[in-house]
Amino acid sequence: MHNETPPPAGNGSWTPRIVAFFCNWCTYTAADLAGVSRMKYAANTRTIRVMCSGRIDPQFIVEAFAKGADGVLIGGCHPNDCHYAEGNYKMLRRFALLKRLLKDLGIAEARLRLEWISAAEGEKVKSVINDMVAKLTVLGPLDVPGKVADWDRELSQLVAAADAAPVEHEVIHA
Amino acid sequence: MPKPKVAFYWCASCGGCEETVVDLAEDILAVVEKVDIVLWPVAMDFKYQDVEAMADQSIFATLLNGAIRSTEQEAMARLLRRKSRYLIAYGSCACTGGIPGLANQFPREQILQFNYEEAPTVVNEKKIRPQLVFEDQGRRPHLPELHQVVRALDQVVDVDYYIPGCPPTPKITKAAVSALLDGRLPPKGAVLAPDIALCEECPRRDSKPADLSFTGFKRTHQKLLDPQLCLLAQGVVCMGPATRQGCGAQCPSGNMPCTGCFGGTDRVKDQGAKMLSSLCANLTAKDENEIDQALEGIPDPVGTFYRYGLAKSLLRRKVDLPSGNGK
Amino acid sequence: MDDAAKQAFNQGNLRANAAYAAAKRNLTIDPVTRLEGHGKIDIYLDNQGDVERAYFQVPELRGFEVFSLGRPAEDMPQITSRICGVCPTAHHMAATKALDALYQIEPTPAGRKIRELVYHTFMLEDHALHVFILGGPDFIVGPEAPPAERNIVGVIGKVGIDAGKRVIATRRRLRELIAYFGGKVVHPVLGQPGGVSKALKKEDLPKFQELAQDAVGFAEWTLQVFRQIVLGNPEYVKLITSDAYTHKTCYMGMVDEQNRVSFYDGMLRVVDCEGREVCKFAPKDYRQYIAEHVEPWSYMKFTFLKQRGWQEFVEGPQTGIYAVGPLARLNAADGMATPRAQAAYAQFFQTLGGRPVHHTLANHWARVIEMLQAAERIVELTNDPEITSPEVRRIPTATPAEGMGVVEAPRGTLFHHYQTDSRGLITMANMVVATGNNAARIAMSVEKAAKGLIKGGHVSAGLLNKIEMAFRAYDPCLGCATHTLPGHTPLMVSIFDHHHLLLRELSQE
Amino acid sequence: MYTPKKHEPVRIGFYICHCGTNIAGMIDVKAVAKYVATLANVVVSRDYKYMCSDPGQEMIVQDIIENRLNRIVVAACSPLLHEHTFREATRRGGLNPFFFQMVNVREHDSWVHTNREEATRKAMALARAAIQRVPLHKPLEVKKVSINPNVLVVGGGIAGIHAALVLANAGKQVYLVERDPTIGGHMAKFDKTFPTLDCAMCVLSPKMAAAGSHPNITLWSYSEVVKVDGFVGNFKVTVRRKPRYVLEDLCTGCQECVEACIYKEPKFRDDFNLGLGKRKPIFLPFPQAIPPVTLIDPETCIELKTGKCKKTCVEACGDRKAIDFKQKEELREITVGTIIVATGFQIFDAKRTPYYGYGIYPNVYNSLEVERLVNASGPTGGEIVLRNGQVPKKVAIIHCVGSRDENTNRWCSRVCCLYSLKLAHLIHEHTQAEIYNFYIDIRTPGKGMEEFYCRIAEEGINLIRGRVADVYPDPSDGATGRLIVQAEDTMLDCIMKVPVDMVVLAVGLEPNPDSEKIRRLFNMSCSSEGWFLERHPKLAPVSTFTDGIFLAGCCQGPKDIPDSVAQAGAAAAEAFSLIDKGHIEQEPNTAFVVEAECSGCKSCIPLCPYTAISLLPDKKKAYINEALCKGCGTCVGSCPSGSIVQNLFEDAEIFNEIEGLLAPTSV
Repeated sequence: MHNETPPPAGNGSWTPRIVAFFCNWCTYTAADLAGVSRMKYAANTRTIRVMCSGRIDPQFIVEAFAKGADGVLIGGCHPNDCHYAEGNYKMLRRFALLKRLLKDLGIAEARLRLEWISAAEGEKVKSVINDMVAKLTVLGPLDVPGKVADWDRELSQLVAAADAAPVEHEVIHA
Repeated sequence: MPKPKVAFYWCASCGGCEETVVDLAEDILAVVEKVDIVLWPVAMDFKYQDVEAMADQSIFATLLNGAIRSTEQEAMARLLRRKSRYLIAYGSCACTGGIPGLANQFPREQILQFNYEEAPTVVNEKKIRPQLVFEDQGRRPHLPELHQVVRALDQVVDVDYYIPGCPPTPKITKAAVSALLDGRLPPKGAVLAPDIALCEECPRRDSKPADLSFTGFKRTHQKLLDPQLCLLAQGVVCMGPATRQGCGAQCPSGNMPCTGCFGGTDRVKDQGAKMLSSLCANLTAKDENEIDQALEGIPDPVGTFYRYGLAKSLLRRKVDLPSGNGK
Repeated sequence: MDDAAKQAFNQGNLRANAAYAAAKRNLTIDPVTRLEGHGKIDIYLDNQGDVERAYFQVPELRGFEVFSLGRPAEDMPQITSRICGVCPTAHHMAATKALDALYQIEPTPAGRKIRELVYHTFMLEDHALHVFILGGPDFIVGPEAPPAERNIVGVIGKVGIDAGKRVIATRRRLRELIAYFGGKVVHPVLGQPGGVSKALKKEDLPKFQELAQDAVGFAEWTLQVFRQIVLGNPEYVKLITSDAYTHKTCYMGMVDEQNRVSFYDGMLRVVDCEGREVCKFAPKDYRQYIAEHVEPWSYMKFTFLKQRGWQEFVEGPQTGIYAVGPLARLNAADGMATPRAQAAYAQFFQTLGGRPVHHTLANHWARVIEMLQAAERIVELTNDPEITSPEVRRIPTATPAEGMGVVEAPRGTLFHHYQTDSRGLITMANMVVATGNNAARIAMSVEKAAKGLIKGGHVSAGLLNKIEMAFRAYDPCLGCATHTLPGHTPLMVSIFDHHHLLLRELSQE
Repeated sequence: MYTPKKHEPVRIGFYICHCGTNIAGMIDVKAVAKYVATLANVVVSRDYKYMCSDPGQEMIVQDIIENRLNRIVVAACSPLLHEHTFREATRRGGLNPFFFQMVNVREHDSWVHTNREEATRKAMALARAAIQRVPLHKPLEVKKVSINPNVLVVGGGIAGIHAALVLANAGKQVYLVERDPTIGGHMAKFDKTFPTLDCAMCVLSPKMAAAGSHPNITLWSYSEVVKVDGFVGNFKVTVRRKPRYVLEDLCTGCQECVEACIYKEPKFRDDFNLGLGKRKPIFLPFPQAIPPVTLIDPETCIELKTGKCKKTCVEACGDRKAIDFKQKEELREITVGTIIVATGFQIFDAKRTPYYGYGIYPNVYNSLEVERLVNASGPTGGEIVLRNGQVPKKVAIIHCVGSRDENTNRWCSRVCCLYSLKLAHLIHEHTQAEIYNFYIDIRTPGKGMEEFYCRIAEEGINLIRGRVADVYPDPSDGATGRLIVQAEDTMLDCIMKVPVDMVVLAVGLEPNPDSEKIRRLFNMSCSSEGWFLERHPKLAPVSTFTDGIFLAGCCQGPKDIPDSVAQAGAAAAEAFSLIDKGHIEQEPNTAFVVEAECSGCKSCIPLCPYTAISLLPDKKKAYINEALCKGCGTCVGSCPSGSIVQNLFEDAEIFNEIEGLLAPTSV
């Protein structure tokens, strides 16, 4: 399989994977600042840049969980600081209901986090990510893909029964 | 040339889809003339063995409705897949899991426990449960096993086309069937209903103001609804904007909001998330408490946004439920 | 599905089918070999080859009560209608009445009348569906007729294409009326606590009044067809009254103040096999009167009279087993609520030897009589000036807690019972449905038919059909029964010899 | 321009930059390149020392040609830094520049992580996301928006004045908006300037006058910006002009009205002199004020308060009729293409360090007050006298008041040491007083500063290295108000108590109290201290994160006059280069509605802050006016039927990124 990365650190020891959606103007820039300032934080986030937190479609968040994220972090400009007037408020409102929805679907609130981080708050990028990693480490893996595979094992029962069947090979090759 | 063989079958469904086929009314006669119905449990006797003995692919098209909830349904779906050239998921349950899919928010055990032990009418001191194989003085009546997870048809077998709706309308059913019979075949995997949201065909569309934003939402029993005005404009959640058209806006014509049974458009991976996004973005509230208050009118987001689509949503199921595989 | 998954599924198919083929050859009783569907019967023979035991099984469960938890109560009429797409209006209406109780609110007069109009229309068209398309063909076309004809097409062959078209057209018009108010005919949306969502426009009334008249004509015509074809044929009457199709059990039905048959509202009345009133109670007290029994060999629960207790599948004066549905309603009532239907009612009992009638197959006749009452009520309602009032709904103000709603579904009494928190979110939902009420009697009917028909190991060709007739007469809605799939189901009968090895499997021949 | 045909296979070139050791030091770039080479559609996968160098870019160009690449992915620094560079390289290779995607493995990875293996794995995931995204990229054209040549300069201090003049001299129309009745800012209050000790006003007033009279400068003093809409090239700005009750174009600045005022003596607090002097209700802030126009203070003017004044001022003004008690505040809307923010600073309020006794003991002054005292045009005409009229014989100057202190401001204000030395010199010069400078460190960066320090030191100033702990009245003293300054001399390592007549507090500089308001107004960012944030400390020191808005002077951070002027010139040059180009290129990240898919549900229309979305009346479909769309994508994320597409940020592209980021780490 091509889509493989090396085994996690400490050979196989699990650490959370966080997908971060950062707005171009505040939080993404703050993360750049954290870099320029050589702050050190956990390597568990993978960032997707969007122009505004208003662009963040709840589908992206749910998809991130479905594809294996243990947490999703949304970073936008502080209230009233949105580069596009009110995109961040749009996200805040989606977040409010999405949190509830995900809770009803068994995803702990701590797994979805919204933070207002201005371009100047490199320090906050660091502390938020470290804190989130700590919390998710306590929560343990979410691993939706693994769960789905596990659920779908009940489907293969008929198939398993078939594996015992004498005609199996004929059929497979037929 | 022999008539093409057509089969109708049902899995975890309510039979409403069959009713729709019956509701083709006069047209049903035409359909009956054009095709040779080899399997239709609801309305016709049939020789099961014949179906099972048929050559693979010898059924031209099978319209299968209902979700897949048991080993028996799964096996039947596999059999019909094998026998049919075109397997068509018919109705919301087969397309997206339908209302039975809401069971994916609860563990199977809770369902069995309530039904056979806790329901107020049940008298069952011995806590008897239905057995997959019941030993009764050597007699061993069987029951199929219920799956832990409710599934849409294409989560079990490959599906060629989808006819959405709870139930689909006779109109789109007729259109789909005749398209198939005339060999006007859309690309595989197509949903046989217009790929535009409901609003476009809703008679109330023009009554929706262009600058509509929400201070909150009303539940349908809390408000007398105007029969002409856009339901969103009346502050009740209407799934129309996020729902594929084709029904002719039946529920709004009954003066109630759309609940989304036709599913999302092709461009949308998760109908519920999309509708949530649109509604929330248009709230007026700015601080978190105001926002929570405004959203009190949506006490059950899963039931509101995934009424028919939970099983096919991106998460499919409450993720912390057991798998039944010892996990 | 992504390609990998597709491939996996397709391979799964091939292997499953392989297993299936292999299993068939070995004639084992691997479940994969018995895919028949939604009702199945296992019959076990003793060493004389006579029937030792027959199991009537329902193989599925969807669990509506549980996945209704946490839903807003006002969504229940739409959610629970998906229990059954054949009688969605029954569930919709029971749920709506439960909402009235939950919010302690009376529908406006117009609201209630529109509900009744819709409900009686539904009663009529659903019965018509059964008479002409589902169970009826057994009689109209004939029990001995080849199965390929025992369906709507066969019916048309028998009564003529025009008559066939009349059936279809009338049903269509009746269902259009339901759709007018409900938006959709399958899974309507009109139900609201305190009334209905939509009023009847004055300009639309005439066409419904016309329909009402035609409906009465249609019901009477159906009654004639039935008299001609069925009662006109001594063979059929013998069949109906034959012992194989007769059980002495109790009967439950809804009655109005004068103990006349009522579909939408009233008290519940139970009579025993002698016709004596066992009890009469308000729906909200149902828990004191009925209870559900669980058998390990079916997902369907078996309802019985609580005071009499569960005493296995036995009939007779002491039995707690009762039936619901057309025959039960007629048995449990002192008469019909409308004149023409009342006349037919009288003739019914006169012909079959007085109340109560215990012949399961008499359900078909009772059903047609009920069609007539429904049609007559539709005329009354469409002539009621209040029916076009715009005041169709009240907004509830009370804090919800608990509510019951009961109606007579075409197949029998239907109970919906909810509890909610103060926001009106469901904390408990319980539904007892027609076929559940009938389940025990259906199981008995099936076993009795089997015992009556299988002798010395000789299994007659028409066996399955005969057994299935016993079963279809109830118009059993297994969809309702386990809140799973609707009935009118093809049966798979598996017969096992005294070694409990599969002797043969039968489906319709 | 070359764009791949529909069914042409995607051929991706991937490049990871070492950035010297900046990236390669923490990320195994070879391993990343090796891994990416195994991904679908990747034809070339290389690592290189400096991708942004000419050879690095040339490598991309050559690969595109030789390997028929049609997509480029570069993993290096932040896209905010070099995305443009590599898009250009992509273009030079003959591709549409938007067939490029950048991966940030420096700021977001190598610089912030410490575990090489984790950092490398993260780089692989980020790279994979880009590799899965880039095949979906579409050829796009950069949008050109013309620029309004007019400039708004906010703040009339030395920085604002200089910037305005630079642009005005280049023939640009400039609006110079100043909150106070006169321009000049803090500098106008100074007497001499270090290190040259030349007279501040001599340097400043010609520039003020020039700004006041320049044909290309519209000077609005006593005015404030209240609203800013629009974007670079086309800002709509609303300015509130407060009424001064004296009509600018009629007043000649003769000040006869001031003479004639019913109040014979000035008796109201004179803010320009920080309350050390008095003024009348009608006044000119100071003699060289620009505009040279008096104004009336409605709080103290009898006519404006009661309407019962003889209005001697009006008589005095006579035919000029410049006085107008009916004048109302006006809101003026202007359109400009660029904005220079030069709103300056405020001095530290010494009351926040009560142990120095400011506001408690009359003989404790802050440095700005002393600037006025030594100033010939100041309240005392340049005589340094205490509030009790005496001339001080011993003066203590305390450095770093409010600065370099956890409890107040942590930063060094850069100018205090030098102006303290300057004041030491001036006070000594005026009074022959004994001067004690208490300092923590003497900081003299900049041209001529160290020399200045040495010169002053030689003048016999007592320079004491030690932080003053306390200032309190001399117990042995009667009514003179003499004070004891107690400090630790860290050189002699002893506690010393110095009796003095006057204490001067060298207060630091801090952001304006309303800098938060101003920041919001112009949609800028603030550092945590409250100074306006430049886009990049080295590469874009006068730019902000909002295109077309630039910074000058102390609003960006403490500076001396030469630096403020230099920065003002830089800001003017930045604005000028935009204007001179005539247009700006905008990211083609606008959104559009797919008409065939839109249901006309109108949900998107209220979401757009730029009213770019409307409903086509005939077709009843939503339509986005590309000229108005700013590319936030909010409507895209909200369209319930997924019928709106954002260029560069299409749903499918982002879904692919997500999948790429999370592709299974084990199977």
